[in-house]
Amino acid sequence: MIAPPPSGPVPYAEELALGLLADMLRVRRLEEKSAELYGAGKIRGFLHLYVGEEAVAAGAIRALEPQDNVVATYREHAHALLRGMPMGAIMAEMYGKQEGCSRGRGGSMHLFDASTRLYGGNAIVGGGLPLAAGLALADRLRQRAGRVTACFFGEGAVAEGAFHESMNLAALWRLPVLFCCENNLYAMGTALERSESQTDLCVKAAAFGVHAIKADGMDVVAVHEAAARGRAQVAAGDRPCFIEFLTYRFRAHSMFDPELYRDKAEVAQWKTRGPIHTYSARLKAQGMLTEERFLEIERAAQEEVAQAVAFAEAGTWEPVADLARDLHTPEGQ
Amino acid sequence: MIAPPPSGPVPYAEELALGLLADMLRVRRLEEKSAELYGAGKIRGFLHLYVGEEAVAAGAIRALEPQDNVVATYREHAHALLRGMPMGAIMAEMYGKQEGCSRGRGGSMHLFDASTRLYGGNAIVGGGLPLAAGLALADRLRQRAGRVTACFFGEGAVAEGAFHESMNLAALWRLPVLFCCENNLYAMGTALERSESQTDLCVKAAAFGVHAIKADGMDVVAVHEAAARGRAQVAAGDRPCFIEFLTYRFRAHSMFDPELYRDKAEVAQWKTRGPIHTYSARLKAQGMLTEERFLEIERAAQEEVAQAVAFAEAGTWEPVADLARDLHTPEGQ
Amino acid sequence: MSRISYREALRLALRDALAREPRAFLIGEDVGKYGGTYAVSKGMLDEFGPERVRDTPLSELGFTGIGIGAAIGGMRPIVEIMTVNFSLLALDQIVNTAALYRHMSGGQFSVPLVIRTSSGAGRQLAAQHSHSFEAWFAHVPGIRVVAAASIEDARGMLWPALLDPDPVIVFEYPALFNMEGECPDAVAVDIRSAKVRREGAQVSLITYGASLPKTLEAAEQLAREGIDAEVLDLRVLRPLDEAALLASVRKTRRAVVIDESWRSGGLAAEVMARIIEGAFYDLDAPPARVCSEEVPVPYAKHLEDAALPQAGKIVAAAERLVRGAGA
Amino acid sequence: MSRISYREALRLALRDALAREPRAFLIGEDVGKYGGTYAVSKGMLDEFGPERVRDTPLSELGFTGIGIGAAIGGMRPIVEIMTVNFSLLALDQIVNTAALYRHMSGGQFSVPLVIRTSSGAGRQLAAQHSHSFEAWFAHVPGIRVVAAASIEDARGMLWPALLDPDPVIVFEYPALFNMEGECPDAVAVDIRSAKVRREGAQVSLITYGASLPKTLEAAEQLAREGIDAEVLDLRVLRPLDEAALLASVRKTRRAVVIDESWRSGGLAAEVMARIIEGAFYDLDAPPARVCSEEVPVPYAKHLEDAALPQAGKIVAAAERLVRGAGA
Ligand SMILES: Cc1ncc(C[n+]2csc(CCOP(=O)(O)OP(=O)(O)O)c2C)c(N)n1
Ligand SMILES: Cc1ncc(C[n+]2csc(CCOP(=O)(O)OP(=O)(O)O)c2C)c(N)n1
Ligand SMILES: [Mg+2]
Ligand SMILES: [Mg+2]
Repeated sequence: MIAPPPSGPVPYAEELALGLLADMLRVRRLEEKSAELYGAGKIRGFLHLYVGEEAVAAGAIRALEPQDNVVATYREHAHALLRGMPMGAIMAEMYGKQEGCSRGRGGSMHLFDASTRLYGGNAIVGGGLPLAAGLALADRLRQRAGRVTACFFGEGAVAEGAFHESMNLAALWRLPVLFCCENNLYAMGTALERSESQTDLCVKAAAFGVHAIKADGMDVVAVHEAAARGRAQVAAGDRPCFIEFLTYRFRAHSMFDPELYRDKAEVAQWKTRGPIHTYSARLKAQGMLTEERFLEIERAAQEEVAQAVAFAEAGTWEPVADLARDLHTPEGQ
Repeated sequence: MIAPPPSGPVPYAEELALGLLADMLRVRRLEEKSAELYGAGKIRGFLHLYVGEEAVAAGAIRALEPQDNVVATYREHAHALLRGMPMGAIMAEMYGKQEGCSRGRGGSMHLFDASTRLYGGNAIVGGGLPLAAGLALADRLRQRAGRVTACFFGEGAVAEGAFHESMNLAALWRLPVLFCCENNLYAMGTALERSESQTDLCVKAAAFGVHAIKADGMDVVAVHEAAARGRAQVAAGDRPCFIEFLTYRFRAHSMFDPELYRDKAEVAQWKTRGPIHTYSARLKAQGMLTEERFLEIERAAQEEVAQAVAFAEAGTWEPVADLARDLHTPEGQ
Repeated sequence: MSRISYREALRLALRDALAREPRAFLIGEDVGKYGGTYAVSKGMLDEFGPERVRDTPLSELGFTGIGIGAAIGGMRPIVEIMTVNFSLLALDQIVNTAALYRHMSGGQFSVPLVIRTSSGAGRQLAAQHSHSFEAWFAHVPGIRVVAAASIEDARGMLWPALLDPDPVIVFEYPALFNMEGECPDAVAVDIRSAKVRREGAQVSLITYGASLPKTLEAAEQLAREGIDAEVLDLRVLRPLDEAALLASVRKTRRAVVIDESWRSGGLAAEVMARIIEGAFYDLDAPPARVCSEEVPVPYAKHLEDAALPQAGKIVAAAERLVRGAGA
Repeated sequence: MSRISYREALRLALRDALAREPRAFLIGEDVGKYGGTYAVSKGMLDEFGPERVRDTPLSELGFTGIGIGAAIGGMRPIVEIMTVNFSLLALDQIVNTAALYRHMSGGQFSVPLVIRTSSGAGRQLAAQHSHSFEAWFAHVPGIRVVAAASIEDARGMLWPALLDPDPVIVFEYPALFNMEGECPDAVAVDIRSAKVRREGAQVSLITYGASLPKTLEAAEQLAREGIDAEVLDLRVLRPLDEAALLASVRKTRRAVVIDESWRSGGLAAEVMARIIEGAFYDLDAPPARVCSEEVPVPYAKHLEDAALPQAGKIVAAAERLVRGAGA
């Protein structure tokens, strides 16, 4: 039994309202192109797509400030893009070109960007949680008030000891971390109820004395509201906050996943709650979006993707002689 | 503000009532002698005493059945003794003699006894938790209904990822584990409120969907009642149970601890709740114990200790040639 | 004898183990409903049920420890740690409980545990997913470590590992999963000994795991150049089959050790030390190592290729030894 | 120059670091109120306050990861992992985040982190508390590993470690804590190089950490027997100071490597391999290893002594090499 599709008027002015739509569309088109390029052998390794979950990154990242830190997982193209990384740098990274954000060393799972304070991309489930708490501790110690570290992770990570230790430490030391749990109900093929004795993750988080918020992760408005509220609480300096975004991935876990663990019907049902079409329907219903405008946004996204691919194609390979470069920090840096 | 000393009539028949007293006294005398022998250089390495906490092991272990498994920590002399291991085998182990339960390889922190189903002694904080869940899983899979695995651990272990993972797995798979948290308020020098954002450990446990019981760990009756209730619930086959025994250690963490982290006054206050004198006072008040009988029990404990020391003194050293013995299981075993 | 893939060989071995040993069960992330990350356990949930093919949450420390406890409790668990990269999270339980338990308890308890895990790079999975930590496990007394580099071993190592009363860690290699070859029908692999995969007289190429095919390829290439190389597959990484190792080196008087782990402190270092201790006076030249470069394994294909041992480098090292560029 | 203990030297180094570098803070279990497990940080909570001397719950993975994050965030954390035994719980963060981060991000971020931990056996703490895992850390590219075997190093290694922009792991040795000796007032230890602790001509005794005093003792004994041994303290375990290593061996033409870790795959194996690769033709005899026996370290004193390297065994190994019992 899934909830009905998100509905009702979007309570934002046009810029934000359409900005959120554009964000989701840009992510969707990027992901679709990535899948295509994976098929073509241009992208290799592991590739985890965010299709279906766009509302989470779109709504949450718009609630952050430029000075905030972002920590993400291996399913982080959206976070990188919406945080402001050029799509070309993402695409080039997935191509393994040195124009990629991580010089082609990281690929899809390791997007990093110092300039937008994106601290990766992490292929170890739960691995980013202590890192986020540490960034927050540095901010606390250096008295950088008003900076929040947003840490995105899947609901699968909640079972890891790293979650428990990080939540406790962040709560105990009142660190400015916004824990953003992307609960898409599955960790690879493992459904939430087969991984947690307590499936209400807010109950788990609340047991650390942390404020816990549940939000419909298919509704970009609900996400944005929850994230803004959560961020404000954290920035107020009191303690960390945990948000569970209920979402769903429409595609396989990665490009290798035969999806034996869930019904096509279940996926179809969740697609009725798809974050992009339900949101644009709402915007249209309230007269904030015309079909023409929609197509314009769509075309812009496609154009951006095409340029990103062109950028990646034109990119160059890091010389093999540079293999050990950046293993250590050069003197004087 | 600590609670007043345990009081009121002891609701047990004489055998159990005095048995509990004898158990606590035996532990106390063993611990005191161990401290003395440590000073004399007969016992070496790390030595963690249970003085002050006797009611927990005494009350809880009497609630177990012979078929149950016990997993403990490095502060486990009491558990070994009360589970039925001869005191001589414990003492010889601490002497490093081959007559010790672990042939002198383990010392104070690694008491093992297959015959009483004592699965150690573990010097890694939290290390016994997954082990206990695994023993319980084996029982479940081999359909050994009615066997419970009691796992003792300090409140310090609650912060470890191992606690979180083990609790979740045990609850998720409904394993017959009785989690016995010995909350003596300190993990070495770290007070509970400096290690947990949520200091009510029952709230933490309950968040796993596990039944959680809080008991006065200085009151052997309260401990025994809680443990019996917890064990019965677990044995009923439904799910694990968590009990928090509120207790206090009267001595230093180990023989190296200068105890800079707590006041003498605090210790003195807790001593007013000492499990042995408050309990014997109650027994005397209700006419179940005479001073004469008390001295008899006391003498028996002292005699047992003296014999254990004699046994250890008379023990022999494992030949150096046997160093690699038991590294692997011999063929056909 | 039939032609199967390495993956299929692993699958057959696992199915067999579960069918023959009622106390055996498979436990790990996505071994059941997902069908196994590498499809090795596909179909087994249906065949054996959820008690014997047990999906776990993401809790490497926890479920590995549970496997250890279940082994002590009388079961024969097969713990699958999806990849060796994640085994770091479980290392405390493996070292401090599984490996020490029997000795430290004075022989009271055995831990009949099998851990299967997959290792190695070569699929552009980048730094965090391309580790080779065989050497770390092989350092720890109390456990046996084996590495399946062939279809025969993929098929035949699990059963003897399961019969072992003490912990055994079986390394499997995704880089080899699609390799096909002949597999004998009845396989009884001896998990106590190394195996000569190609006889030769002039240089011993010593390796294990995913580097075996590359090493065999190098041997072919060397043969075309008139150099007769022997290829020794270590197979047992702990305890090393020192006799086989020394026998080969004494015969050829030259050795190249090929190891996908980082050079410093990788398994190759131990092999070098054993050769030196046991066959110093038999050597015509110092043994050489071909290992991974000492950098995190990069994603980009050309960089990853450059970071790992390759047939070309093995050939070059062997040539240097045989043709003798001196010291 | 003043006479102090190794413990006091560590204490002075730590106090100094916190006083001189405002971004530095100490974080770990019981570093504050308890006064440090080994009293190294005693009094520092009062002096520097709870933000700079931060007690943590028992959460090795968590607080090590937090140290890493804080380093990336601009601080200079000194993470104390009470003993190397517990570092296994934190290994994932150390390897998969700290060590890889800079390379994997294409050089965007550095991790100026110091981890201090204590290592080794010899105090009858039994199997779980007597580990030596220096070799494991020394295997990982992206980190520097140093071992303080002398009072001078205990006093002088922390500051340069703190200045290093990349992760440094400092090993300290409880077995040496009560050792006393002269300590120069101004100590600037070079954490890039090994150090000859005793000059000698006939055999190189190569070691690190808690085995150094035993090795020096062995050298004395050998001197009395007329054997002139050189003692090389490796000090930097990653990257190894290969030049110093080879220089010593080329001079003496014989080497014994002494290492408290288990023999197979311990640091000594790597040292053996380097010697063989770099100085094969300079050797008069095969280098030898004196390591711990390959068993969990037992509690009983006589068994523990038997399990560890001792001066007697070092002397015997050196004698065999010099007097030559052949291969
Ligand atoms: C520590 C660790 N264990 C296992 C894996 C393999 N793995 C990669 S993604 C994944 C599922 C994670 O699920 P979740 O956290 O819910 O994130 P999602 O993929 O659904 O976004 C698993 C098991 C890993 N990368 N790291
Ligand atoms: C994983 C690990 N970290 C640190 C230690 C060092 N240590 C030993 S006992 C202890 C305190 C444990 O406190 P608690 O769990 O409350 O048990 P208690 O000693 O109070 O009985 C610590 C930090 C350890 N043994 N294992
Ligand atoms: Mg998920
Ligand atoms: Mg405690």
